[in-house]
Amino acid sequence: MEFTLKNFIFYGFALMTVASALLVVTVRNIVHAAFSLMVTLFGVAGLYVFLQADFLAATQVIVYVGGILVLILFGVMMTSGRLEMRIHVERGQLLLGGIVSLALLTLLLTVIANTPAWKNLTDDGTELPPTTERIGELILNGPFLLPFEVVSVLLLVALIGAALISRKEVRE
Amino acid sequence: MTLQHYLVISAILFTLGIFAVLTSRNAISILMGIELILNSCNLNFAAFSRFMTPPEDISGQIIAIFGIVLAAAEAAVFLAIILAIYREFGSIRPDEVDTLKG
Amino acid sequence: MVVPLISLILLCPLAAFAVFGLSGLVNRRFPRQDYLSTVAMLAALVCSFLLLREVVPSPESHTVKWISLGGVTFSMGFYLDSVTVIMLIVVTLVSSLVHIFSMGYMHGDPRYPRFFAYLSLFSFSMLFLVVSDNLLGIYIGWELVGLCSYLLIGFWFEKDSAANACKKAFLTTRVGDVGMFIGMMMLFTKFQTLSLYGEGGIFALAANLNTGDMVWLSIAGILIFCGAIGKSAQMPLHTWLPDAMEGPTPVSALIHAATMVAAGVYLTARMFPILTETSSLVIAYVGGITALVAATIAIVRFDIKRVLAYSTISQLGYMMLAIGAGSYVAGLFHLTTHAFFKALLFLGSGSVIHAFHAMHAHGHDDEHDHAHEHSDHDAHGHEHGEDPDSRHILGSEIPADQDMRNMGGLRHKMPITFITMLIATLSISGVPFIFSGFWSKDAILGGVLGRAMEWNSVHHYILFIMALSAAGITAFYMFRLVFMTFFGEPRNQEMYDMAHESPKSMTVPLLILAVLSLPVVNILWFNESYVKPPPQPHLHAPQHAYVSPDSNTDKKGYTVSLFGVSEAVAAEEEGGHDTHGAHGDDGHHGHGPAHTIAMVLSICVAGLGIFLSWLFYHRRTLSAESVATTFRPIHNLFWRKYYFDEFYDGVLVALTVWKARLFAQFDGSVVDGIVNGVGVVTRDILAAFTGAFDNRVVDGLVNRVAQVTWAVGGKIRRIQTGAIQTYLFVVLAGIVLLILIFRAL
Amino acid sequence: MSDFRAMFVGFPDFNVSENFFPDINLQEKLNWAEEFIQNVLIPRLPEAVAAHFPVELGTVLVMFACAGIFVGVVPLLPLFLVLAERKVAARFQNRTGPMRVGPWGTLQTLADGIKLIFKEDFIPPQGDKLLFLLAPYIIFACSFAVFAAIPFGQNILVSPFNIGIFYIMAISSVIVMGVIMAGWSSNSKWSLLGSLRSAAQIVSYEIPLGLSILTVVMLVESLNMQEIVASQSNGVFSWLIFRSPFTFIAFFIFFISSIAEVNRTPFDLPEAESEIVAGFHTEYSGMRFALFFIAEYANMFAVSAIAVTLFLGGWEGALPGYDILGGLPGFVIKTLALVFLMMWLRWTLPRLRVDQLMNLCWKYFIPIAFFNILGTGIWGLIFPEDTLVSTIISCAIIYIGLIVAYTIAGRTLAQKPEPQPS
Amino acid sequence: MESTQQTESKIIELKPFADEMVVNMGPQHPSTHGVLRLELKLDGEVVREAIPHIGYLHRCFEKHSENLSYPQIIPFTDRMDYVAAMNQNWGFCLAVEKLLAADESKEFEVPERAEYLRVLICELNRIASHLLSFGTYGMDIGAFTPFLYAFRDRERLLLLFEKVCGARLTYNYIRIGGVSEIIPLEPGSIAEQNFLDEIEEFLDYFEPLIDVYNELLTKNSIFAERTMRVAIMSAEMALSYGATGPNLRGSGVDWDLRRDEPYSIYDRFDFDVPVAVDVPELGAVVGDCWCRYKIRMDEMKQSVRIVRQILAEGLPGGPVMADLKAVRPPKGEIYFRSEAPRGELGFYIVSDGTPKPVRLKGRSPCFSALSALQELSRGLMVADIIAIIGSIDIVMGEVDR
Repeated sequence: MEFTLKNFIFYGFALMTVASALLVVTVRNIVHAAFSLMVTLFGVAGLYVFLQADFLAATQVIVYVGGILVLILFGVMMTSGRLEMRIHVERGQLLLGGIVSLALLTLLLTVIANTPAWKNLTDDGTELPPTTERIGELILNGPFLLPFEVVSVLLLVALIGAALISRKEVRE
Repeated sequence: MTLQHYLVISAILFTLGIFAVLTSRNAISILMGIELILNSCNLNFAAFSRFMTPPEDISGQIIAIFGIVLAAAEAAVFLAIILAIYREFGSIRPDEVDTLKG
Repeated sequence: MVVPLISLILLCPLAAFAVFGLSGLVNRRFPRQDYLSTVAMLAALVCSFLLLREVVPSPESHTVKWISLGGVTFSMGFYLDSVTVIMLIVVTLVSSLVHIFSMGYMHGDPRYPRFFAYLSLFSFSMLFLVVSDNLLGIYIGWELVGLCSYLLIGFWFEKDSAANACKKAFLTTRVGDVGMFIGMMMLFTKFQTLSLYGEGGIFALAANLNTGDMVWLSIAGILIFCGAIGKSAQMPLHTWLPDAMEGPTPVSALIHAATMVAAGVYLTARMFPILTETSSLVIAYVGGITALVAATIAIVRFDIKRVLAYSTISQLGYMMLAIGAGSYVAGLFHLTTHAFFKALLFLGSGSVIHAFHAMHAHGHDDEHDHAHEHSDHDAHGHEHGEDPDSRHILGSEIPADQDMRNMGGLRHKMPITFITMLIATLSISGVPFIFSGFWSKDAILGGVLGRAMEWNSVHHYILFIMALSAAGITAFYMFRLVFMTFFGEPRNQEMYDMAHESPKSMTVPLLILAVLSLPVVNILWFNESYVKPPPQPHLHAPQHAYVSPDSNTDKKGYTVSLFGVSEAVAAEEEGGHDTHGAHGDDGHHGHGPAHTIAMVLSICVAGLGIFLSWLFYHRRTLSAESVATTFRPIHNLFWRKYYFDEFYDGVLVALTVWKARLFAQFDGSVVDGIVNGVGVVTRDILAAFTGAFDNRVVDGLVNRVAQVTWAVGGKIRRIQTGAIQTYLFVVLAGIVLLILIFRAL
Repeated sequence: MSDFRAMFVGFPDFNVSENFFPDINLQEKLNWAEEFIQNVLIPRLPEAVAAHFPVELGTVLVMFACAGIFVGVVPLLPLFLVLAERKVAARFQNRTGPMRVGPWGTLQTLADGIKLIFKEDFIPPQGDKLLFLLAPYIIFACSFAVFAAIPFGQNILVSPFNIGIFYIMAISSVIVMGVIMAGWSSNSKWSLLGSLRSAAQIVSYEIPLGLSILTVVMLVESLNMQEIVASQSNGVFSWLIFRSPFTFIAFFIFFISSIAEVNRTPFDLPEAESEIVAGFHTEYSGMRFALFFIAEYANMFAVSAIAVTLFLGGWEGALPGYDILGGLPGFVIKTLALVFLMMWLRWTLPRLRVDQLMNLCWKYFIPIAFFNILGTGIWGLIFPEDTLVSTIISCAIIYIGLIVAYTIAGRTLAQKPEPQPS
Repeated sequence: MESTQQTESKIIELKPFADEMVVNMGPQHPSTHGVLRLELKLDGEVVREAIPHIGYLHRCFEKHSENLSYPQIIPFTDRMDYVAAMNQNWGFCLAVEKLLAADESKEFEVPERAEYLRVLICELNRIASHLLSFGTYGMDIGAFTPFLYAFRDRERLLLLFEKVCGARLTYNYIRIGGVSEIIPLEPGSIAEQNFLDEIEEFLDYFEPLIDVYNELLTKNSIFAERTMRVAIMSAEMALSYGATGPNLRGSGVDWDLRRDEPYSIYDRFDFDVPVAVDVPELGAVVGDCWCRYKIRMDEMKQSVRIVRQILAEGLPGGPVMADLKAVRPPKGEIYFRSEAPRGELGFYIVSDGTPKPVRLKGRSPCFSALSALQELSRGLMVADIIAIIGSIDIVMGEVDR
C-alpha cells in the first residue's frame, strides 16, 4: 500500500469511525456512548467527503450531530437520573448477541469479498463537480420530487406525532 | 481506496449496530445502535453511488440524504415514545417494559 | 356544463360536511352552521335542476383513471342519464327539505352541528352513489351511505335502543353487502373491469355473453341484489329498518324512507341490463313477498313511526317487484313518488311527535329540549311491556309520544300537518287521478299484469295478485293511521291539550312535499323520450309466450327455470323470437287492456281498504279487537312480525350457542372420557404389574426427561419474554442460518 | 452596474489587501509546497532517501502552518475583544473600565489570562471527568474551525469549500454538543439547566439562521463564500443586504439569531448569572474557563464576520473598484462594527425569559424567515439578474418600509402614555 | 395478576421523581438579595414549588435587645434593613418616644428642627433605598447598566448622609428624642446652608433622571415582558399575607401610614400616594411585578416632592435633641408602626420601667412579603422567581433580624 496523505487520512477516518462505533456499543455509560456516537458520525461524514459527497457530509453533521444527537442527549437527561446512566447488559444476552453479530459480520465480509461485481473498483481520484446544485436539481426538479414531498410530509407527521406522544397529560 | 474498503467499514458499523440493538438494556442505547445501522446504510448508498454508477449519477447520495431525514424523524418519534414509556413505567429498560408478555 | 354542475352537486354537501367536521373539532358552537349546510343542499338542488336539461339527448359519461394495479385499471367517473338526474333531484330535494325541517326539529340538540355534518355527508355519499358509473364508485357510496345511516340512527347514542338499533342496521345491511361484494367480484373476475358503461364496460361485455354464461350471470345478479336486499330492507333482512326509527325523525324521513333505502332499488335498476330471467324472477318474488308481508305487519302496529317503517318496506318491495317484473320505468317512477310522499309522511309524523315532545319535555310549548326528552324515554312507564318490539331493542317500548293510542282528534290542533299527511296518505293509498301515488302504483300493477298477460306467466300472475293485495292492505293501514291520529276523540286529554302546530321551518317542507305528492313529477315519467329503459339482452320471454297454447312445448314453458337453464334451451330453439326485454318496458301506457284492468282493480282494492279502515277505526262499526281475537293466530303472526326476530334469535343465535355447547360436550365427554379411560385402565390393570418397574426404571427415566424438559422449557420460555430484543435476535439468527443454508446449497 | 466604475476613473487605485497582507490561499500554498519538494528538495537528497521520501510531507506541513496561523492569531481576537467589551461597558455605565494594568488598562486581559492559566484547574469530584475535560476543547475547536471558511480577503481564505456556508452551519451546530457535555459533566443542576437551555436555544435559532442564509444563497445561487462575496463586488448597493427587501429583513433575522446563537444578552439565558449562576460553565475555572471565554468571543467575531460576508459585502469595498471599506481592513472594520453592536445591545437590554425566547424564534422569526424565502423566490423570478433597476426598486422599497415602520413605531410609542398611578 | 400489581405499585413509586428536579437557589446565589435559600422543585423550567428557607442572617436582635438599654438598641436597628437604616432608626425611636410619652410626669417633646431633619433624611434614605431596588431589579432581569446608574446616584446620597452622621450605611443618626449631633449643624450656619444646597443640587440633578430611568428600563419592552402580568398579587392576597408598603400599593390598595396615620410632621407636607392601576396600553395588571416596581419609581418622585417642600420652608432653628435625662419608660407596652421604604415597620415594646425592654419585637415588612413568595411563584418559571424576589424587594437583614 502506497503511503499517501490521502490514504493516511482515509485510514484515520476509518479507524476513528470503527473504533468509536465500538465504543458506542461497549461503553457502559450512556452519555459517553452518545459522545462516542458523535465521533462516529464525524467519521462517517469524513468518509462522505472521501466519496466526494460534500453536501451529504455537511448534512450528516448538521442533522446527526446538531439534531439527532442533541435529541438523544435530551432523551437521556429526561429519562435518567445520574445513577441510571449505566447501560445494563446481561452476560447471556451479550454472548448470544455477540455470536449472532459475529456470524452476521462474517457473512457480510464473505459477501463483500466474493461478489465479483464489486471487485477492483478503485477510486481514480477524479474530481467530480460539486454536488449541491445537482442534488437540488434532482430533488426539486427531477425524479426525486415526489419522494422529497413524501419525506417532507413524513417529517411533518413525525414532528406532530412526537409532540403529541411526548406531551404531558393533564392530570386532574 | 476501493469500494470494498467502504463496504467493510459499513459492514462493521452495521454489525456493531445490530450488536447494540441486541444486547443493550437501555432503549436509548438501542436507538444509538439503530443510528449506527442507518449510517452504515447511508455509507453504502454513497459508496455505491460513487463506484457503481457514472459520476453524474448521484442518486445514491440523494437516497442517503433521505436516509438521514428518515433517521431524524425516526429519532424524534422514538424518543417521544421513550419519554411516554418512561412516564408510564418509570424505566426505559426494554426488558422491563414487557406488558405484551401476557 | 355537465362536469362543473355535477362537481358542484357533489362538492356542496362535501364542503358543508368538511366545514362542520373541522368546525366541530375547533369550536362546537360554530355559528349558523345549519344555514350553511342547508344552503349547500339548496345549491346542489338548483344544480340538479339545471342538469335536467343537459342530459336529454343522450346519456353522458365522464371517467378518469384512478388506480392502476397490475394491469388492471380502476376508473372513477360519473354516468348521467335521465334516471340519474331524476334521482339527483329527488335526493337533493328531499335532503334540502329535511335540512330545513331539521333546523326546527333538532333545534337545541347538544350535537346539533354534528347532525348537520352527518346529513351533509350522507347527502354527498348518496349523490356519489347515484352518479357513479362503476361498481366500485357505487360500492364506495354504498358503504358511506351505510356508515351515515349507522351514525344517524345512533345519533342519540345515549339511548341503549338507539345504540343497538344502529349496530343492528349496520350488521344486517353488511350481510347483504357481502353478497353484493361477491357479486361484484364475480363480475370483475369475468370482465376485468368494474365500469358499467362504455365500450369496455360490464354492460357492453355482458351483452355479448353466450348462453353458457347465463348461470353465473344470474348468480352474480342475485348476489348484487343481495346488497339491495340489505340496504332496501327486503324480506329476510328487513328487520333493521323498523328499529332504525330510533334515529331522529328527519333521519327516518331522509334515509329510511326517501333516499338510502331507495339506493337498493336504484342499484337493482342500474343492474337492469344484466338481469336474466331467473334473477329477475327472484327479485320480483322477493319484492312481492316483502310488499305483502310488511303490509300485513303494518296493520297491527301502534307506533306511528313503525307503521310508516313497515309501509316503507312494503313500498320498496313494490319497487323491487316492478323492476323484477321488467317494469323499469314504473319501478323508478314509484321510487320518485314514494320518496316524496313517504318523506312527507315521516316529516308529518315527526311534526306530530314534535308536538308531543315539547309537551313531554317540561310542559313548555316553545322550548324544544330534545336532549332531555330522548334520555327520558325509559321513564315512560311499562304499560306496553308486551310489545314485541321491546324484546329486541333493549329498553324500548313505544314511546308515549309515538303511540297512536295516545293520539286522536289532532286535526283541529295541527291543521297543516293533518292536511299534508292526508294528502300523502291518499297518495300512498292509490286514490285515483289527483295523487301521484296512484299513477306510480298503477304503473307497477299494470306493468306486472302486462308482463303476465304477455308472457302468459303464472309467476307474474301470482306477483300481480300479491301486489294488488298489498295495495289494498296499504290503503287500509294508512287510513288506520290517519283515523287514529287525526280523527275521533282525543284519547289522552293531557297530551292533546299540550299539542300544538309545529314551527314554520317544519311546516313549510311539509307543504312543499304535499305539493310534490300531487302528480307534478309525472311530467318527467310520462315523457317517453325522457326516460328510456335500458335493453335487457339476457331477459328472454319464456318460450311458451310465443308458442301457441296447444303446442307440445306447453309444459316446458311452465317449468320454473332456475339458473336460466330453460332460457338457454329456449334461446337455442327459438333464437328468432328473441324479444329483447323492450317488452318488459313499462306497462303504464301502451299495454291497453292490462293497464285498464290493473287500474280498475287497484282503485277497487284501494277503495275497499279505505272503506274497511273507515269502518274499523272511524265509524267503529267493526271492532279491531274482536277481529284480532277471532283471528288470533294470524294476528299473532302479524303482531310478532312473522317471528323474524324470533327466528334470528332462536335459530341463528341458538345455532351458535348450540355449536359451542357441542364442542364443550365433546371436550367433556369424549376427550375427557378417553383420558379418564386410559387413566382407569392404567391405574387398575397396569399399575399392579408395573409399579415396581415404574418406581425404579421409569421414574428415573421420567424424572430425567422431566428435568430435561424443565430445563429446556425454562430456556425456551425466555424466548417469549415480550422483549423485542429477543425476537430480533431470533429473526437475525434465522436470517444468518437461512443465508448459510442457501449459500451451502 | 459596472458602469459605475467609469464614474470613478482617475482616482488612484489603492488595494490595501493585495499590497500589504499575506495570502493564505491554502490550495496555492499546497501546490507550491509540493513543487518545492518535487523540484528542489528531492533532487538534492541522497538517492536512498529520495526514493522513500514522503512527498506529502510538505502538504502536511503547510496545512499545519495554516492551522497554526489561525490558532495563533484568532485567540488574540478575544484578548482584544474582551478588553473592548469591558471598555465599551464602562463607557455605557459612566465608568472608565480597567485602568491599572498597562497604559489605560490595555494589558488587563493579558493579566487576567495569565491569572486564569495559573489558577487551579478544579474538577468537580462527582462529575464526569473525561467529558468535563473534553467539553471546552470541543467548543474551542468548533468555533475555530468556522474560521476556515471565512474569506478575510481576496486571497486570505484557508479553504475555499464549495459548500462554505453550509460547512459553517454544520460546524457551528456541533458547538451545542460541547455545551451539553460541559453542563452535564459538571454534576451541577445549574449547569445542567443552563446547558439544556443553551441546547434548546441554539437548536431553535439555527432554523431562522439557516433560513435567512438561504435567502442569500437563493439570490447568489452558490454556497461558496467567495462566490457570495464576489456577487457583491459592485459597491455598497450590490451588497446583499440591499439586494432585495427580503434580504434586508433576512439580515436582521440573521443578526439577531446569531446573537442568540452565541448566547449574548438579551439571549444570554444559558449563562444568565442572575438566574442560573453561570449556566453550563459554572463549575469551570482556570484555563478551561478561559477556553470557553475565548470561544465565546471568537464566536462573536465569527458570526459577525459571516454576517458581513453574507450581507455586507465581505471584503469587497463600498465603491466598485476602490478599497473603501474593502479588503482585510474593511472587512475587519465592518465585522467590528457588528461586534460593537452586539456589545451595545448587551449593555442596554435586559434578558428574555425562556418561553419568550422560544416565542420570538418560533412564532416570529421562523414564519418571517419562511415568508422571506417565498419573497426572495418571487424576487428572483422578477429580477433574475442584479441590475440597476432591481437595485433602485429594492432600495426604494427598503426606504419606504423603514419610513413606514418608523412612523408606525413612533405612533405606537407616542400612544403609550406615561402610566401615572392615581 | 402479581405482575400487574407490581407494575402499578412501581408507577406510583416512580411518578414523583419522573420529572421533578430539586434545586437549591441560594443561600449563595447572585440574585436572592442576600442569604435567602429557596428550595425549588422544578419541572423543567417550571417551578412547581418554591419554599423559602430563612434564618441564615439571624442575629438574635430581639433577644439582644432585652439586655441593652434603649439607646443602645438603635445601632442594632441599623442592621435590620441596612439599605434604609435611617427609617429603621426612626421607627424604633418613634415607638420608644410613644412609650415615654405615656409617663406624664416626664414631659418632653421632640424639637421641631429634629422632626424636620428626620423627615428630610428619611425621605432621602427612602430614595436611596428605592434606587438600590431599581438597580438590582434591573440586574436581576438581566440589564446590568441601570444598576450602575442607580449606584452612581445613590453614592451622592450616601455622601450626604455621611455629612450628617459620619456613616454611609449604618447611621445611628436618629436618636430617642431627636437626632444625633455628632457633626453639629448649627441653625443658620454656612454648613447648614451648604448642606441644604447640596441636597437641592442633588434633587435638581436627580429628578429628571427618574424619567430617564423610566425610559431606560421601565418602558423597555423586554423588561415589561418579563415583569408585566407575572406573579399577580391580588389586593386580597396582599392583605391576607400582610404585605405592606409598595407591595401593598402595587396590588392596588391605597394605604400609606404617612398619610393615613400621620406621625411626626407628615401632615404638614403635600404628597401623593402612588397606587397601582391597570395600564392596558403597556399590558400591566394591578399586582404584577411591574406595578410593584413602578410604585417605587413613583415614590421616589413623591419623596423628592417632600424634600423640596422642606427645602422651600427651610429648617427651623432650635435644638435637635429633646431634654431627656435618661430613657426609662414607664411600665407598659406599646406597638408603633411607621412607613419604612419596604412597608410597615412596627416595633412592639414591653417595658417594666427599667432602662431595658423586657421584650422587643420587630414587625418586618419584608418577612410578610417574602411569605407570599411561595404562593406567587407556583407554576411560574425560574426566571420569574428572580423577578418576584426583586419586585417584592426583600432585605434579608430585616427578614431574619
